[in-house]
Amino acid sequence: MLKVFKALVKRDMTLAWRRRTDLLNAVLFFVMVSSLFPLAIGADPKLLRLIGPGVVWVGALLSCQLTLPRLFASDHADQTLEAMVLAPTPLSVLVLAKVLSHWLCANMPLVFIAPVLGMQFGLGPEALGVLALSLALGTPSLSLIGAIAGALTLGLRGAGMLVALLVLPLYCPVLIMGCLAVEATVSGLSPEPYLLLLAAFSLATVAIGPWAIATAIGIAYE
Amino acid sequence: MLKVFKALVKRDMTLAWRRRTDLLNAVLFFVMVSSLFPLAIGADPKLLRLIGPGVVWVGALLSCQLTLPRLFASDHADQTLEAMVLAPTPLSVLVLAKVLSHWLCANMPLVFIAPVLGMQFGLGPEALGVLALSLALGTPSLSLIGAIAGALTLGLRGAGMLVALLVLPLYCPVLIMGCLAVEATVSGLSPEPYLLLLAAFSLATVAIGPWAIATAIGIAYE
Amino acid sequence: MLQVKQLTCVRADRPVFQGLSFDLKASRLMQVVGVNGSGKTSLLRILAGLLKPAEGSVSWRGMPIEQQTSDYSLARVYMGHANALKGDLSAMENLHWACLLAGRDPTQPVIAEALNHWGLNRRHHLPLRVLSQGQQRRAALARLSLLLDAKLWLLDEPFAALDTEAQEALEHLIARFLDEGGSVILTTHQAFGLSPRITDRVDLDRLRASC
Amino acid sequence: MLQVKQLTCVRADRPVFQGLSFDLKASRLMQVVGVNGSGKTSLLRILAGLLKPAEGSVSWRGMPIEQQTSDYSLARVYMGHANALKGDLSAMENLHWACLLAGRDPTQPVIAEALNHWGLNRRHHLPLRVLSQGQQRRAALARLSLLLDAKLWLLDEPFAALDTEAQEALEHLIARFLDEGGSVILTTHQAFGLSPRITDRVDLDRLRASC
Amino acid sequence: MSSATPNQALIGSRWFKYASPATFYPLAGTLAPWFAVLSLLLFGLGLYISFFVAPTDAQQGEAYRIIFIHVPAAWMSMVIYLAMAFWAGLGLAFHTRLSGMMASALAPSGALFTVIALWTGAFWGKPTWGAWWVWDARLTSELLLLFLYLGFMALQAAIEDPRRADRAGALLALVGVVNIPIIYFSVQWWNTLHQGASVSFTRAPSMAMTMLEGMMVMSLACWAYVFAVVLWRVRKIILIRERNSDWVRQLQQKGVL
Ligand code: HEM
Ligand SMILES: Nc1ncnc2c1ncn2[C@@H]1O[C@H](COP(=O)(O)OP(=O)(O)OP(=O)(O)O)[C@@H](O)[C@H]1O
Ligand SMILES: Nc1ncnc2c1ncn2[C@@H]1O[C@H](COP(=O)(O)OP(=O)(O)OP(=O)(O)O)[C@@H](O)[C@H]1O
Ligand SMILES: [Mg+2]
Ligand SMILES: [Mg+2]
Repeated sequence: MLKVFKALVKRDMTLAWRRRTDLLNAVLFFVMVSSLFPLAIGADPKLLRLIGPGVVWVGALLSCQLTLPRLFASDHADQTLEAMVLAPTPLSVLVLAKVLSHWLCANMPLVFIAPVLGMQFGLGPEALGVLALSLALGTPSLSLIGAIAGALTLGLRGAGMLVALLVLPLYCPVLIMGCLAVEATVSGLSPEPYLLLLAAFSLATVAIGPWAIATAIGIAYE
Repeated sequence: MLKVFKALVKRDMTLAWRRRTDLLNAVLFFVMVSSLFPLAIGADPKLLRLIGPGVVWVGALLSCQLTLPRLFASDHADQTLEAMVLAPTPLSVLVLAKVLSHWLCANMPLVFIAPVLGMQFGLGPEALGVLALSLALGTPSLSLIGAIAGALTLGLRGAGMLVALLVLPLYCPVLIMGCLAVEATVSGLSPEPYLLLLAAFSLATVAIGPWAIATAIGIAYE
Repeated sequence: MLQVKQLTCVRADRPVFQGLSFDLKASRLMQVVGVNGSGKTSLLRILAGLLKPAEGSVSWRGMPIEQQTSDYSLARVYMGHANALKGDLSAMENLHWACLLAGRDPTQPVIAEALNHWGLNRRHHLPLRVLSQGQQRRAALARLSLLLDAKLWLLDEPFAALDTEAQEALEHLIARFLDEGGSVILTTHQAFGLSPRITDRVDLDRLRASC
Repeated sequence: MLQVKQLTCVRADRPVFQGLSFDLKASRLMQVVGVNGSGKTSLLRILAGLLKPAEGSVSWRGMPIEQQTSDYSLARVYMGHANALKGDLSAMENLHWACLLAGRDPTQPVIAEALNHWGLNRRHHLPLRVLSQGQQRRAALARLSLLLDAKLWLLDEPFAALDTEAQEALEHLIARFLDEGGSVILTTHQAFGLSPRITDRVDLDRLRASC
Repeated sequence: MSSATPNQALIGSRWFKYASPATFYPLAGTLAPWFAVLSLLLFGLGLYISFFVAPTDAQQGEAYRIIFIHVPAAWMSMVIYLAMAFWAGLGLAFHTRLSGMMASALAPSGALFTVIALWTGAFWGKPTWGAWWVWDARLTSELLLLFLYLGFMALQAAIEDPRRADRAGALLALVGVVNIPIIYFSVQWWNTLHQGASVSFTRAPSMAMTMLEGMMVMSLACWAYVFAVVLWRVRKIILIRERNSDWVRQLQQKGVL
């Protein structure tokens, strides 16, 4: 079982590497959203510092959900997902492997890039650290929730937008906690409670997520 | 030729209608992105009024960006695009028809909804009008530029990144003009010069766009 | 009508076939044979104008196809292995649109008749994606019934996924097209009923580029 | 081994076939026949466990397949018309992964041998999307060479897109699998060389649900 | 992907008798008109109380009367989501067909009441706060609730196979219901940091007894309305889904339909 898990993580990462432009696009999208704002709003440094954490977090969130609809869609289209459904290994294990490799390829880069973007908005070093940390803690649950939506919309027309629609309200707590953590740091308070909440939320989704995703895929195939 | 043009507009609009949830979803995405920002940034009305035009414009731009890459991709995947390339009607005409119907279905609704979102950010009636007008004038060029990018990514596997980089700078003028127009109104100045510039930019892209798109598709097929 | 001279095909830097020449007259049926990967699909795509050959030329009525205006577009029909139909449109809508695009404008009853002929009687208005693989193929082929006024059909594995009844219908259609002066170039791995009418044959295995 | 009782299939509210029962023993070759749209693909998907029948049951060694744990997963191999391969992975990678997923773990040389057997000699490491349609199908079928220890193969139009050579290879493989005690259920519209070995036949046209 | 076959013992028990669409259909048919009449009566009474009996508010004048529709609608919007999730969970666990139909019948009503709560709130906000919309915690979570409803309906609309639509919707509703408290609290924390005193509910000092009565009657009216509409909608859904079944054919032959 562990063998198949590892093999699937490796396969998905190989595939991601072969199509690295897709990943780059997600990262680029993130950079783009965050850089468009100063353009759209004007360059008042105080204003930028105020909106900085929010903009970066929204960018990360949108970039996540941009890549998620395709998490299962391509496997569905070429029917390799069928092979997974029919496999002796439990589907929830396979699904966890897929989400993990997606997180590694698509979300981890955001964690590293976010501080650079935060700098554009004039955030201090401590706030930048908390920004990266909050993203690292929050994005796993974004991935898992997004994957649930992706599985529910398998094979449906217009799945991309539908996923966005299903997922955005569910993302709000993560977004709010993440922004609050950074803003607390900016205003000299401790971000700890928010970070803990983020971590707890991520753990909870890791516990429930794979089951929900496997159920959702099962629903698509029955 | 006009007959085929009309038929293609009709076909694409029929397809869009069959998938009307897609369109609704694009609109909802627009609404949600704009509602995420207050959540991320905080609810200070003064701050929100400042960033309102920018948020709505960025939302429109992202919503455009999400639907456009698929403009040709689905026709490419099921090889109906081949039939268009082989057709006696010039490809640029067919392409213009596709972009037109995309604009009618996906962007026009944004123009009508933008004022409602602007209200959430506390913009006044005049600013709301200018917001809608600037979107109406600006989105055609967003569509056409996006379609060029979509066409280029068809053939050039691995050049997606490059294309995104090429397209982004083209989007920026539209975004900046649009936001400046609204902000000018908010601060009591005339938005006219910006609106005229937007219109001019759109006209220019309408003139050049179809040819560029047809060429890009041609590249994908040779 | 169709004249091919010293055609060489290279795909992704690997040569596929070289030095192919032939001259196809009206009312001829040409079968392209060769093992998997010998370049049959590539050849048809070159003839259609969807792929550029590495060397050589393809001319239609004496003029190279890349210089043709809409003449060749109206005369040639290409059907690849994909059906080029939209899953969300009905068979009716798909056919109407495909014909418009090919420069024809058949009326509804004419299209309906073609569909009936292909055994899709009660399925004109269902979205195509709920049809079985063979039914979708039938819908794609029904286009040929409406394009009998063309001059050249390029058919890539047209018999795939068809049951015996549909296969016979296609054979009849091809025979009729030949009788009306059209030419057909097709590839297939299956035996089919028109063998006596095959007048030309290209064996790509013999032209395999040494690599 | 595989027991089917009173199976009824309904797709999108339209009945497809009803009242299908059979009992498949070891070493049997069953052909499912029927016109386009008669429900062959649907039947195979039901047997594989990818589609729920409207009524009736499918049991493997006496136990309904929806209650099976990994037993049935290891015993049954399903190949639909799509190849279930990734265009961006090489044939080698694709096969290795497919076998792992099916609960086997063949070594590289074993996989390479299977690929060679299917005539993909110098193409082990090319991304699959640059292969021709028939070569891709060969890569998909090479999986079967590695799954001879299974008990039941469900093959949906396995001969499509194959040239004569590959078709014969597949026939040999099926014969070998039958000899080793496996059972095969397949659908095809083409004539194929194993006709004398067909022991069971299901004709879906006779079970057409009145609608 | 095995899904347990419906538990025969449960289905057999009396409790589950009405889980069969065939038995529920006539029952719903008998009940719906009664609820419709009841809701009409209650609406009449409630509107009478709220417009003619309840006194004018000292601070807000007549505008406060929006409360009689606003608060019941806000309540309904939340209760209906819970009911929807309840049915959805039941359907997912026991494969009862009716549960899914109930959930899909409830969703539009829920969305409607959410929209009404938002709309009346916005209408009320203009005179009292001077703005159509502020990013208050309660308002924001109500907006997100609307998005959840819309997501549910969009998902169901996108899936053609009704069985899959039911089950996918059910899973989504359950995930949503787990999230609602989390959303609610996160929005509250978020808001307290920024907002504080600038926005607060300018509530009438003490709610007059008649106001409370009016609100209660209006709430009951909404309940009755929801029952009537949902039962009616379920009947339509049953007919569409079961149109190939024997009992629907028999009804058609008898000319009842
Ligand atoms: C779009 C704007 C608004 C929305 C979305 C909204 C939403 C809600 C919700 C969800 C509730 C139910 C809360 C609960 O029972 O826990 C509620 C109750 C209430 N709302 Fe609003 N509201 C809005 C505007 C207003 C305005 C402008 C006022 C008055 C100035 C107002 C006054 C009240 C009152 C008095 C209650 C009853 C509170 C209680 O009983 O606890 N609302 N509203
Ligand atoms: N996804 C689907 N949704 C709804 N109906 C479908 C779907 N797929 C197939 N059908 C219907 O089910 C019936 C049987 O289809 P199926 O694909 O099983 O036929 P088949 O025997 O495999 O045909 P073919 O020889 O063309 O492959 C057809 O009438 C088809 O219209
Ligand atoms: N998109 C592509 N990119 C690069 N090489 C390709 C591509 N498609 C096919 N090839 C290569 O070109 C050669 C010929 O392919 P083609 O599809 O023309 O063969 P074919 O004769 O149609 O085979 P089949 O009988 O399998 O359909 C093959 O060796 C294949 O590997
Ligand atoms: Mg080919
Ligand atoms: Mg089939």
